[in-house]
Amino acid sequence: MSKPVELTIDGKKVTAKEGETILEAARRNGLYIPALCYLEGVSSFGGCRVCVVELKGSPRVFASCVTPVTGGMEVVTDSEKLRRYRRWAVELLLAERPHVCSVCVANGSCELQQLATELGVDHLRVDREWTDYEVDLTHERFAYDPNRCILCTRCIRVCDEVEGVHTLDLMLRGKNSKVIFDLDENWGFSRSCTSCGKCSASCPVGALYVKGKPLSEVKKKDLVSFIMERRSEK
Amino acid sequence: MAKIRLATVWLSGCSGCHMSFLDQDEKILELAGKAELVYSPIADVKDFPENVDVTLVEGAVGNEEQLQLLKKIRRNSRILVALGDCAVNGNVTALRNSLRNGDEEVLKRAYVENASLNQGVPEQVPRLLKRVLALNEVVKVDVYVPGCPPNAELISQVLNELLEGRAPVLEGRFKYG
Amino acid sequence: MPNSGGQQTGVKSDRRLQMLEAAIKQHQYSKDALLEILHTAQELYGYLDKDLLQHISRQLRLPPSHVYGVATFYNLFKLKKPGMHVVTVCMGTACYVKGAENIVSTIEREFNLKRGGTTSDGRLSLFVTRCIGACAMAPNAIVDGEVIGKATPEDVLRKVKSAMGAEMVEAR
Amino acid sequence: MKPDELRSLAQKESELRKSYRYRINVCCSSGCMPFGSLKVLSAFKDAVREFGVEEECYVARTGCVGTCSLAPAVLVEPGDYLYQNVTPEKAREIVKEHIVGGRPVKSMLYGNEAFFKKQLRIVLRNAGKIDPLRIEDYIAVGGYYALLKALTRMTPQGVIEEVALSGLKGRGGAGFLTGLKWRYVARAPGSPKYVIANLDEGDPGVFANRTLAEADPHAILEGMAIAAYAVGSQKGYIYVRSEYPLAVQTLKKAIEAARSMGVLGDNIFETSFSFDVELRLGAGAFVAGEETAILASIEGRRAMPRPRPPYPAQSGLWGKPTLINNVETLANVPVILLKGSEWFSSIGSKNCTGTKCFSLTGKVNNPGLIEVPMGITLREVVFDIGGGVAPGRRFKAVQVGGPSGGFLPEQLLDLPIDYESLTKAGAIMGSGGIVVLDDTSCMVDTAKFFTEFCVDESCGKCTPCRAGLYKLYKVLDGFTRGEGSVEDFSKVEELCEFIKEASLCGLGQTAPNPTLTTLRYFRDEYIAHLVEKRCPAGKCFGNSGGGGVE
Repeated sequence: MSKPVELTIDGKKVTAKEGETILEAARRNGLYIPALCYLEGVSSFGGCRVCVVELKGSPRVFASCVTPVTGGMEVVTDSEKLRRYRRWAVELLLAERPHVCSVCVANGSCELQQLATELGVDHLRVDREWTDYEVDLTHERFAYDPNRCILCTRCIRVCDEVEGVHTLDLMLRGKNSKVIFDLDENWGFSRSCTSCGKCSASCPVGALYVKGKPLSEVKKKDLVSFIMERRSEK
Repeated sequence: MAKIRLATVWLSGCSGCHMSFLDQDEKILELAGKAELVYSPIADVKDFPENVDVTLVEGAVGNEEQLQLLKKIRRNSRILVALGDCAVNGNVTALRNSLRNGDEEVLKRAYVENASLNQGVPEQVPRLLKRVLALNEVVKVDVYVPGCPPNAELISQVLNELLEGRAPVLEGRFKYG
Repeated sequence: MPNSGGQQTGVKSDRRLQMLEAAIKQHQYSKDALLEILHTAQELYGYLDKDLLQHISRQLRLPPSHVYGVATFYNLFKLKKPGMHVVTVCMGTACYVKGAENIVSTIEREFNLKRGGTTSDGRLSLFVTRCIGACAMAPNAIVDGEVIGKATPEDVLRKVKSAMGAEMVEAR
Repeated sequence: MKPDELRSLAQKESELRKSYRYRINVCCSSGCMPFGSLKVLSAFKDAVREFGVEEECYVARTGCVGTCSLAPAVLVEPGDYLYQNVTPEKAREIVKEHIVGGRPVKSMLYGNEAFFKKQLRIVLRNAGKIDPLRIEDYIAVGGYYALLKALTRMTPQGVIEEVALSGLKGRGGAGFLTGLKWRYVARAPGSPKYVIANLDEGDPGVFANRTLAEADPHAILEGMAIAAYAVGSQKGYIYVRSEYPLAVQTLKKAIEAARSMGVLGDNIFETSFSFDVELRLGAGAFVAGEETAILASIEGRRAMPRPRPPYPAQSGLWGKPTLINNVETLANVPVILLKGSEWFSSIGSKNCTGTKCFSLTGKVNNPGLIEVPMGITLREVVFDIGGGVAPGRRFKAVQVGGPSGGFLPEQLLDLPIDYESLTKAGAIMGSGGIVVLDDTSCMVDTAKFFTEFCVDESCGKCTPCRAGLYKLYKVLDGFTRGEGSVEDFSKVEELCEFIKEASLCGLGQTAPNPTLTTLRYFRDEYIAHLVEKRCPAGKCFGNSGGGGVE
């Protein structure tokens, strides 16, 4: 058994498991840190930078979803600086592709939209990109709109680590990165996809969705952690 | 106390934000007591007046005429409020930005492809901008009220704050998009 | 399933394929060797088309999306067939500072193509690269493998035209 | 190979070397090669035969001397006579006049004495003076003696101590203490352990590592072997840019030669230490030079950095403890072991010992590869060694540290070159690129150029670097057309801060430097673009000035 680690989060003493991340420790102790690319049940990615926290004694900020706890650590989860950084992260994601909430399936149940509200992102300070990726409607049940993708890679991790197939991955790099099926095939023609739907259940925005269903019914953020829990008990 | 000079403007948008504005119900009467509506699509005023205290702008900037009007609004207004998502970030109006030659394409779709009579773009239709712009891509915006449309309650709260001379804080109270 | 063997891919069984197989075998079908195998495949075939990538994915037992992701991540791998002649302009710092942009735009204008692209007749590709390391001779351009140092747009244009001209003479 | 064999081979080779009165070193590195150095090499060989001086004059194919703008360059020993722009015809004349007649051909000699005087060559000790393809040449000048010393007379612990005492810092950019890094890897539980030599020099305008590999590959291999002995590793990888075909070939041959000589392989020098090295080729991704991205790339994946901890020292290649050092760092090691840490730490400045290689390029009269003691001022580098800018032009700025290095103005030229001073001024040591700009260069446009580079090279994993840098680029691009206002400066600075502080890896964390330093030191140029709608350097607003082509 690993030994417990004592640390403080926002002045509150908490006990964490060795090897646990700051975000996990905070959540288990009922403390809230906003996060986006993090998904319980699969590996952490550390990409979106929404979950940044400060550590006493360091000038930098750290993504709490990938920073392991250490004994005596003093974590600050809320400050003017952190709010400023989180706002930038959300703003940049909103500006990166044409996120038009009013015509999006995820409107009302979108994690990015919720974060924008929560962080007070009421407008964008940078110009928006109007990408024109083709919407992939070739799968009989699912749809994929890359214009709404925020590259959080939840779907990729879920497909690889939970379903065990790795149909999805990223192609190209940088701002041109795109989530693909197999060799950038249309979804309906993917030979490896099992049509399990876990990717759309985990998508925080409206990029992957079930055709003809409101996202509020499709989104099952806890599905993955539930599956993993069941598996570990077997 | 002198009444606040209030203006509302309708650029490229669906007028839903104005509907929501009117939806304030009885609060609109309160507002009428405190503010004088000096320019609005629901009032018959031709030119945008000078010395306006608060201007609510609905819609994005879609053509040259609106571009010039918005600049004038900015010059003549003390506080400029972007009302609703089209004004804040382009929203549906700006969807054509994703199309190649979106400006020509939407006119073609409206006046040629979908027209059963008199196919062709009428001359009096103003030339569209290549790219639809949110207000803050053109001028400085003082207050943003997101939402499609923003709900009446929010509009009313924002106006109240402004009439009281305070800067409204919207964090956590609006719905982005 | 993409990884189940036996399926035909569009890769023709020829000497190049044999050499690719030998390289894969030499790396003991190791998944870690993906980059080396892609290098070998590109050397043999000139570029990596989907059939080839599908084949490699099967042989190394890697998900196709992973192979595609790697092949598109690195600039060196070409997924499209390059033109018969290739002009590469170095856009490293030293070359940029000394006016490499002018060389690129001259070629673009003259042959009506964009950087990274190939003319519609497939005769010329224009690439820009980030530093070939001959900074002291900046700006540099490479025409069909030959480096031109302290290049002017006119130098490069002349070289490209003569390379293309030579091939036209041969074709007759 | 037995220890005695190394000694006798070294003796034999150095005697052979001495038996020649002259040695003509023809630079055949990739700086000179495209300009006909192989033809010059064979012209020298022909001429030596023609004049019958084969017995007294040796013609060697060597690596880079550093004066790359003089390509092809030829160095005649003794006396270090450096000939520039040598052609086959000139080669014959040099043999006739200099070798046969004993009169150096003054008209062809390189005139700038300061270029060499202010330099101190430790890493490049053999560059341009030995044949990189002959391991015997390396052994003749004392090569593999340090490895012999380490294996037979020092404990791994002792090696680490010696390197730590020397104060050597990682030359790849971050400047972490090499000895400390080695200690971490040595102490890390787990085996096997790996050593990676980082030769993924992706910075545009930087070619120091390439030159080293082409000129003296065995210095890298020996450094790796010593490092491996110190940390307890048996397997090393050299991760090299595939855009460096000559370096790749040279290293390949060097590894083969080292294996057949027995300085790589099993039971080196009859000890229990075994070590072998494999080459791994990059494929065009700047970010792959980042420590954790290099691991991903060697494992055949997309070169996307991952957060640290765990550090590669704890969990590196395939989860095993891994030492990653830049090749320049490694090439210092054999000298430190032979001459001692005290000698090494006496060079350079107090907190920053030794030397640093720089690729000096841009609008400077004598571009090339230089190696200078730490603590030298930028002014000495730019004006003494580099010879300043072209006549009639005015020096404007110098960029230190590659694409994400900051730009420093004239008034900061007396800054000593060390990790701390550079970082404080907004520049970085980085990969050792020094780019000189004169008054024909626009600072706004240059900042845009480097930001664009980083946009292209961003792996796309984290938001600040992927989305933030692109927005920064767009804003700068607008600035070069006069779009925007001075009120945007604070927004740009705030965005830069976010990218710097919140990015996952060093690429994003340093990418805003060009923008921030130009905004800090050259704000008037930004204002000229936005307020006066003009470019002081005459480059922007559709002028196809191209930054003043010579």
